[in-house]
Amino acid sequence: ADYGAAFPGILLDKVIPATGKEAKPQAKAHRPLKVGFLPTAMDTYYQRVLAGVKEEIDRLGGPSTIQLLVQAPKSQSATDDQVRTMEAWINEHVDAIAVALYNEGALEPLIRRATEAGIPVFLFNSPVADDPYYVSDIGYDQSDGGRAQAQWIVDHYKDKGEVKIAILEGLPGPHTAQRMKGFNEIISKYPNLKIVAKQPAGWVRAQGLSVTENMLTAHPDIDILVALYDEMALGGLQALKARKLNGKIAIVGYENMKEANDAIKVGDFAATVDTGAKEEGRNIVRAVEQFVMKGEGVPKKIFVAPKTYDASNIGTFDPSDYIYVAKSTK
Amino acid sequence: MAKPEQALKITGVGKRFGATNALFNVSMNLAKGEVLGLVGENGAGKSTLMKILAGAHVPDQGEVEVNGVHVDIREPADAQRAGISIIYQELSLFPDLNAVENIFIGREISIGTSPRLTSPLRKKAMRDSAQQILNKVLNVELDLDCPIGALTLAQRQIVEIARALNSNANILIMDEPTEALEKAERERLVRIINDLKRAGKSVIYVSHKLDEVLTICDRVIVLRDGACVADLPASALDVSKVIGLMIGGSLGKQFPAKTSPGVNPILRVEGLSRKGAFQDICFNLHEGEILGLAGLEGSGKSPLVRALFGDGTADAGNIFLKGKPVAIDSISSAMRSGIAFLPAERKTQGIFAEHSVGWNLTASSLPKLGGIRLNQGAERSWCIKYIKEMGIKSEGPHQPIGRLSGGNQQKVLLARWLLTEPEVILLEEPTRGIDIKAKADVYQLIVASSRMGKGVIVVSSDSTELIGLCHRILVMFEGEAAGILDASSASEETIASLSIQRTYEGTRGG
Amino acid sequence: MSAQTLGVKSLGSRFKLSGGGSGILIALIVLIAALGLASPRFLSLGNLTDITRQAVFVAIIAFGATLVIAMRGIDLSVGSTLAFTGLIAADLMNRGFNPFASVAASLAAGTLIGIVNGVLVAKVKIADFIVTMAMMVMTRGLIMVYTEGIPLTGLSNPTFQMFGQGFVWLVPMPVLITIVTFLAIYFLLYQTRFGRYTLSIGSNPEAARLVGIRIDHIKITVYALTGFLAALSGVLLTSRLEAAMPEAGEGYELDVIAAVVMGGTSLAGGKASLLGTAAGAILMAVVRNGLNILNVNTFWHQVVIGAIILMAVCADKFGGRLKEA
Amino acid sequence: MSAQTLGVKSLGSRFKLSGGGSGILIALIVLIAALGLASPRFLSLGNLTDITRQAVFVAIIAFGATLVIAMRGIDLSVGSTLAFTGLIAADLMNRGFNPFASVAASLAAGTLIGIVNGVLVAKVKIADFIVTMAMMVMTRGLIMVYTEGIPLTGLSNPTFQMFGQGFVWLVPMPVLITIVTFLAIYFLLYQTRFGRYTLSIGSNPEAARLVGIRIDHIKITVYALTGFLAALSGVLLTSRLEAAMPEAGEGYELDVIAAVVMGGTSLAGGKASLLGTAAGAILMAVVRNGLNILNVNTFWHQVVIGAIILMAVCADKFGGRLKEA
Ligand SMILES: Nc1ncnc2c1ncn2[C@@H]1O[C@H](COP(=O)(O)OP(=O)(O)OP(=O)(O)O)[C@@H](O)[C@H]1O
Ligand SMILES: Nc1ncnc2c1ncn2[C@@H]1O[C@H](COP(=O)(O)OP(=O)(O)OP(=O)(O)O)[C@@H](O)[C@H]1O
Ligand SMILES: [Mg+2]
Ligand SMILES: [Mg+2]
Repeated sequence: ADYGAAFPGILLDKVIPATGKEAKPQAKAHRPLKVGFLPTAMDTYYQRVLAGVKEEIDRLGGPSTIQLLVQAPKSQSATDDQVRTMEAWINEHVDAIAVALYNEGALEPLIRRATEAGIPVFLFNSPVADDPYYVSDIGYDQSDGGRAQAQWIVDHYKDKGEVKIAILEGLPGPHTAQRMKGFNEIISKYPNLKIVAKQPAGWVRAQGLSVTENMLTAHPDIDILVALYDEMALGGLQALKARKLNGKIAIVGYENMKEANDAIKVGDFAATVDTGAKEEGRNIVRAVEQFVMKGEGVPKKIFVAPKTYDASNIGTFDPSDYIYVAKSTK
Repeated sequence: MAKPEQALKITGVGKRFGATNALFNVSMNLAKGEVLGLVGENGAGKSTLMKILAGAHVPDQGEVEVNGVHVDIREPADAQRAGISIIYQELSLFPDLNAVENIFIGREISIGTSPRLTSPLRKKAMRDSAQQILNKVLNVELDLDCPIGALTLAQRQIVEIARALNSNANILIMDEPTEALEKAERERLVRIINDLKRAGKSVIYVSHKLDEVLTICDRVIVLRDGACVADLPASALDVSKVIGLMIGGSLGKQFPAKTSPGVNPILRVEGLSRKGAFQDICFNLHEGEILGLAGLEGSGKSPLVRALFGDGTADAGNIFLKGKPVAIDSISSAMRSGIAFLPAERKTQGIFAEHSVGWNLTASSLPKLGGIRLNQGAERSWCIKYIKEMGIKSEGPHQPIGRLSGGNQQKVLLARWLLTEPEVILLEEPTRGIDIKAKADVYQLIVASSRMGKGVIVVSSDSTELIGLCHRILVMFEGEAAGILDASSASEETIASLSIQRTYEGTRGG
Repeated sequence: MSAQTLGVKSLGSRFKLSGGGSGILIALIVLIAALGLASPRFLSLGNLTDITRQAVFVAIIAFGATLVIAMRGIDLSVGSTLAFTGLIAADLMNRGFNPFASVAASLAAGTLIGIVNGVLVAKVKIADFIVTMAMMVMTRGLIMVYTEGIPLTGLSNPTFQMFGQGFVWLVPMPVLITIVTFLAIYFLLYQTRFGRYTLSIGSNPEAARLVGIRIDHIKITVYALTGFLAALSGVLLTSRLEAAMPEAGEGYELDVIAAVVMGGTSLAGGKASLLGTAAGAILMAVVRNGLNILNVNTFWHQVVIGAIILMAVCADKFGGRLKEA
Repeated sequence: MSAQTLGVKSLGSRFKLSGGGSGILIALIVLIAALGLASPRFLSLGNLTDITRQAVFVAIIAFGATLVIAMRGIDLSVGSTLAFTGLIAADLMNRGFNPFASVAASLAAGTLIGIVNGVLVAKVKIADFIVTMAMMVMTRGLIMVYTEGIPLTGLSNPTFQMFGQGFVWLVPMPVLITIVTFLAIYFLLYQTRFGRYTLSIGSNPEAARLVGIRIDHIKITVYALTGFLAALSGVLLTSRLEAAMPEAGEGYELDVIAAVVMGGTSLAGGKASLLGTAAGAILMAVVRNGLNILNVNTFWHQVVIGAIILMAVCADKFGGRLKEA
């Protein structure tokens, strides 16, 4: 089947075969369909995904077509909050569940239980999806994100002699692991690109600031500051500003948050990687449409390619991609 | 003549705490069926010696033999095994547990032969024998289900005694067991001790009530500064002799001469009542007068004084200070009107143990130390002044008050309130647990302040104290003023009969 | 007659249990009734089963924490212990050990962590708050060292899955295990010396020493027991999720304490209400379940949860007073 | 002579300050020396400035927490209060209010949260642990309700940035503010009635009541003060980051308590060592700084932090004993 039509920009080389344990497609007649949306937390990123979801639902006719249930745990890692929500939704016989897994193998029994109850489960933004029950894994390959960061560095520094790189990691876990995996794959090919420091900053800005300060003390001569998330990069930027190093040390962020985007425009950031949050949201609804409304199959992975933005192409980015634009105003 | 069998033998026991040499080469023995009195000033070492026998302190040197065999007492369990049981001066009870649980703590009866931590308890058996001890032996009625934190101090003291009796130990140590007890209860304890004696058990009896000691005990040992200075049969002693041995000198007469009070009332109480506590209390307290407040536990004397201090207010009646009506609805309002209150339970209601004497002294008069910044220089000089005037034994203003003897702690607390320059001073059991010399000092201080025209109310369960110290004595019974006696004509008997009269009638009627 | 007074007595001695616990029970019933009215689905057998299954992980630990708190102690390390021990079980399973051996090892590890807590508190005499907080941080750290943040998955062994997912007739296995645990602790707490001594230490530590209670011994045992229960909870959670998550049990320490205190056990020690604790744990699960079922705006959840905790405690004070009066 | 003994006296009355505090000071010096040897850069003025700037956020709050703990209380709500008040400042700034007005409003809000804590503890008589824990959860919830998880950014007003980023000569503004705060609290605690009353309540609540101290009044004030300081910390952090983060201050409650207790203030109340608290807060920052500078493997960070907390407390016990002997 040509999935390209239904899912623009899908990377077909990422698609893997179905296991046969997934829920079967079915064209449900009743409206509205109840669809559960369960991220690992509610933050800037997931708000952007949600914006995509809402816009796509509008396209299909709005709440009268799909009633969206949104529940988010109190913190990134509160997997048992997700367990509760899943169970509640299963008891409620919702028509589909879209859930973001914080971690590998999380919720597998719940996904199985939903599937057995005839509720198709779609994953999104899940670093490692390895259980056999989910219908489709929507988002992008986290290691592609890391590759994109590395590739940008390579393109701009590969023949600049020795280049010192400091990295702000997130909390230990699959997101950090996957992104670093992709990053290292590429960087390791270039001996002149040296990672001199690699420290965790807990995904948050305050730690991005202090950890960067501390790394700069140890390595005043770094050329590039890589952060696995723009929040940490923005903290790092504060540290650089205080030292009047902004623009001198290249910051390579991740996620293309609004502030990062602006920072590129003024030259504080060198680059950031957009992982297509809003498109991810759209794809969730498209997959639901295909699978639950039209009753057609969907690819086991619906991944798009992360896009790197820097001064050269930042102008091409459409700011409306950050927000939910109600249909009427479109 | 057959030498009586040894129950306990102590040889050359010594103990120091940092600088203080609490005990020094103390030796003594105790025969089966003997009651031994142990007396001495505050800080003489009595409790320390007893705590050593109970395993609460480990001696630095010395031997202990029980029934002729050497025993090594390193922790309380060892003492229990050796058949030694103790009533601690500072009660060692569990406020959240009820009487039965307290009486059996550490000695629970459980199913199965060997007592394991996990073997099921036989609660009914324990409850029954607790009931037995309390009702038959001590003949008191207690609510066995209520956490004993809710009981009165006297009731708790009884529970502590019951626990010791329940241990069936052969050697029973009683460290100031009667400080909190009423006359009747004290007499009952005396009977119990005699029964124990007859049953061939040995008792060591520590008290500051010397007459009591002389009547109860066969033999008396006197400690001074941690050393044993006398070991004599009671028959060979009288109170003044004992005092002489205790303080190594003679004590002037215990109660200072009374001066006649002024005529105009400083405090007038009219029809003061609180439901379930006290009803329709009326009295005048004149300038320079010391008014005693007698009555059994629960007769309402304590709620009454506390009401005068704004700790729990009255629902009816009026209070006049120097003729002017005052509304006392909180402790701070009482203090503002010039009323001071010294609570009975020094440890739990009086001292800030880890803080210095100076700190404790000024606790209720900090505003005197300056508007914003506390003038700690002034604090210190006041403290030095009082330490001198009151003869407080301490290393100085900086010593943590917890390290002072009870007697000296008491003096500091008294000073705390004198420093507020009150009009009226309310004292609850002002000499509980302090030695005869410290008592005399405290009496001096009380009379001194009355001489300065202050009105003093003394609540005490010790009638001798009331008669010796006060001008008049208000006796309470079941929340009502049973009568006001003139101290000069009052006697222990008249006070006693007033405080229990209606029970006589009640029994006659019933 | 005496049998009757005995009845009265045991009520009395468990005053805090019934008294302190009563308020929370009332609150719980009211809440359940309200949710039942708000959504018919709430009272469905399926949902109630889920709620109990969700409550057990906090409940089991809270039983241990009840003893700790009754002893005037506190244990912040339970969440990390849960994750750590779950990990051990999973790891051994994946190395092909037999499920029971793996579980036993995991329980042993939990007990060991508890013993370390206990020794540092009772022997080295460091404040329990600090000891268990440091232990919480260190244990979580060790988990990261070992897993690098990646969960252990693929626990497909049906025997092992039984623990967390099995049923005995209509009763989920974890619930059954929790009930058994409850009864065991209940017995320990109210029917044995061990329980008495635990309460005594909480009520008056100095006196406990003077009457010859071996305080260190009891304290270490109580922390060990709590570590054991945290491990039990860890095993159930791992078996339930068929994976050992490095981040499992984060924030449990507070949920657990909330459950215990809501249940009427005072942080001042000396009293314990195990029944109240159970009610407290269930209440937490009920609230969260209700929020989902009623699809309450996700941003309001924390606000509601906090408010309900406060209300429950007030209700308990009130309930307590009712009894006392 | 008398001046000298006076010195002795004040030393005595502040025994815990010096005694309890001494251990941590030793630990801190040892640690700094060690890191200085491990990395020459560690002792650079720049780095020491960074460390202090990183320490202030916890330190300021810990000063308040020292009073709370000396009063035998506890406050878990400080982290959420920090985030909430930072948010208020940011929001008002973005609405175009003048920086000082915005900051004032934010400080007022923090104080208010503290007052609510205090009233619930002192008047309604709910356990402080539960009150402040519920407050922590609710406040964090309100933040989510308001921000929907998205930070408030773009605080470009230079006056506002001064608070967190400015310098006075070589001294960073936030550090200056922290020093002033320290001196103020130090004065309050050791030189005024308020401080005496606070310690008295922690030392013996019943005795405190019977010397006419208005306990409710003091308690509420102490919690209010702590709320105020949490807000101050929130303002500094927001100004430093030029953004108010919804998740700001998560886990601060434990860092703060660790700093206070490491500093030698006992959770049993009655004594306080403000100097020790400051040392404790700095120690935490030094450790994290050291981990980064030495580029210690991510996975080991927490293990090290936990271990150091334990060691610091032991050092303090030891240091304390040294003094007493
Ligand atoms: N816990 C302690 N720490 C240090 N020294 C102590 C301690 N308890 C007692 N002492 C020392 O032991 C000496 C005797 O104290 P002890 O309590 O035995 O006096 P006492 O005879 O019981 O006084 P009282 O008649 O008031 O009970 C005191 O002078 C004191 O120096
Ligand atoms: N913790 C302690 N450290 C040092 N000395 C102490 C300590 N406790 C008591 N003392 C000393 O013990 C002596 C008496 O102590 P104790 O506790 O027996 O007071 P006390 O006279 O028995 O008061 P009371 O009879 O009212 O209990 C005092 O002189 C005091 O210096
Ligand atoms: Mg004594
Ligand atoms: Mg004594």
